[in-house]
Amino acid sequence: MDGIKQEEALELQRLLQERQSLSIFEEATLHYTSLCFDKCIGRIGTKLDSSEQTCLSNCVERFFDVSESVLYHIAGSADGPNQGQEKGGSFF
Amino acid sequence: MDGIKQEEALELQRLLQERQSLSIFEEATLHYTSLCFDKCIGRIGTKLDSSEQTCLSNCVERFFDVSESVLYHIAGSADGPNQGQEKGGSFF
Amino acid sequence: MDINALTPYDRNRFMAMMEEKQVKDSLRLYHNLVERCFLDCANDFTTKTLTAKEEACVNKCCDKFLKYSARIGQRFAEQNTAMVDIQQQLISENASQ
Amino acid sequence: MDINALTPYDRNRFMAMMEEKQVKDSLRLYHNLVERCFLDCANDFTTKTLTAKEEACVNKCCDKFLKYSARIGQRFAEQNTAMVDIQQQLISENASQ
Amino acid sequence: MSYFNQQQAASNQTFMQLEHEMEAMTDVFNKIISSCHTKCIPTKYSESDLNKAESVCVDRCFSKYMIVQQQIGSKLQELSQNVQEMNAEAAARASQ
Amino acid sequence: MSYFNQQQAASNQTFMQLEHEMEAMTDVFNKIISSCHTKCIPTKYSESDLNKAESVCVDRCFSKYMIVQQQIGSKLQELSQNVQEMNAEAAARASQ
Repeated sequence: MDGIKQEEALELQRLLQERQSLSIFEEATLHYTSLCFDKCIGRIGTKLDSSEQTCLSNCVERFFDVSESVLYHIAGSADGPNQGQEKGGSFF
Repeated sequence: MDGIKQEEALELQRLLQERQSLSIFEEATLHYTSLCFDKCIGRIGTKLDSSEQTCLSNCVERFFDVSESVLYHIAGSADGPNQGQEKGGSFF
Repeated sequence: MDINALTPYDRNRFMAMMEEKQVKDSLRLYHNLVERCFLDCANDFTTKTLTAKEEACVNKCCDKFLKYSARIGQRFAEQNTAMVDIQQQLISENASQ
Repeated sequence: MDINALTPYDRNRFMAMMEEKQVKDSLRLYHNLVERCFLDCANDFTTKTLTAKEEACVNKCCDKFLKYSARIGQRFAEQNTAMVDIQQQLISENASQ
Repeated sequence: MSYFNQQQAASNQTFMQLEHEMEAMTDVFNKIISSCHTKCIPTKYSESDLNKAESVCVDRCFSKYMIVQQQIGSKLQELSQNVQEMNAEAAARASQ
Repeated sequence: MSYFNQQQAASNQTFMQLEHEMEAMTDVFNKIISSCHTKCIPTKYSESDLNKAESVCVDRCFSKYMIVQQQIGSKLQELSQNVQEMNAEAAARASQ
């Protein structure tokens, strides 16, 4: 590519990386916001009461706890519920 | 592209078109199946009873009726609820 | 973000992006409306067309959703004044050309 | 669809596609499980970790979903014997090489 | 590039059909998983296994979904044929 | 190609930031539309307009969503900083 100097190329790379990681953080914020909002807030009252606040401040970490728990559980039963699935096979 | 004769190119084009239209039909079948299944069938009983059957046979056409109704309604109120949206503008 | 940094070329790109966005948003709105009002209003299924009651429901469903959507849009614009200002500036500059 | 029409090159493509599919399916299963079991089981939010009751719920939720999913898979395979036969044939031919 | 000789073309076509079929089947599978879970599996999770009622429900739900899929497919085909017939009639009238 | 001169590079960067921002805002907007409709708009549709209770609900729902978004963003940042600190400590220990 004509006209692109070394420093410009490095700058571009840095910007792309920055944009990528911002994007992942934004994706996560978007996803957990809607998840925790739907989970923690029932009836829309005047303000966020203390139980809603508690729920919200613990929501993300409890989600990670569940993720970890599920992963551990699936990994443990890798031979069980996947009967019929041979290497490369599917059989749904 | 070397080696592609006229007839092969036409055959390829025909196949692509075929695959495209099959795909649209399949997409529609997939979408309306899940929509009508969720809509028409509540409790899972022994077999599909007559009210469920009636619902299913009319489901797709009622969906088209609603689509038409909504379209007509939106087109009619094009000046109303989009206040603030100028040409090319958004303001959400 | 300095808007004045935008070249005329990129200003046009922005306007084109906004128009494309409006088209996409309208399509999405339409599909959401149809699915929602179908699920909420179509309950009879014994007749060859929608009943008068169902038609009325669909109309109210549409109106309500559009007004609801517009209200959220207003609150959203109030929250995001920076972006709204940018949009307004670029649109008026485009119009005066 | 004549499976014997597949060249060795395309057989490999098929195997690669199946493996990729399995990876995607596993990821999707994982994400579905986490979201579902979170929504259904995590209700306390007053403690710093999941309570014992919630942990037990998550375990049962996982087991149940996996067994449910396997059952649907069985019924599905019974319905789609043609595709299952194709998969089995290609896999065993691949294994015997 | 001699890619498009007869044998390779036939092989490629078969591959693409398989790929397409697999994709379509995956979509249907996932829709069924979603719909039948709502209708058959209660969310209180008292035990790890599917009990008898749940198993029966799942099997029935699956069959019904397949029946519905076939009916919807037929209905869509019928409706699109009607549209084609109407278009053909309109074209015939227009050319008179 | 002299595309990457200073002015055009700055302009392009601004454009991409705007595009990114618009996309993010659209995503948030659509999530709010979905969540707040469930919580505020009953499905029996007795009238065309939003009544007072629904309007109040919608406004409150919107503010709450914004508050939740901010809290979640802070929490994720805090958690990722913790991970970074742990990694730095582990690296420091490993290099001793």
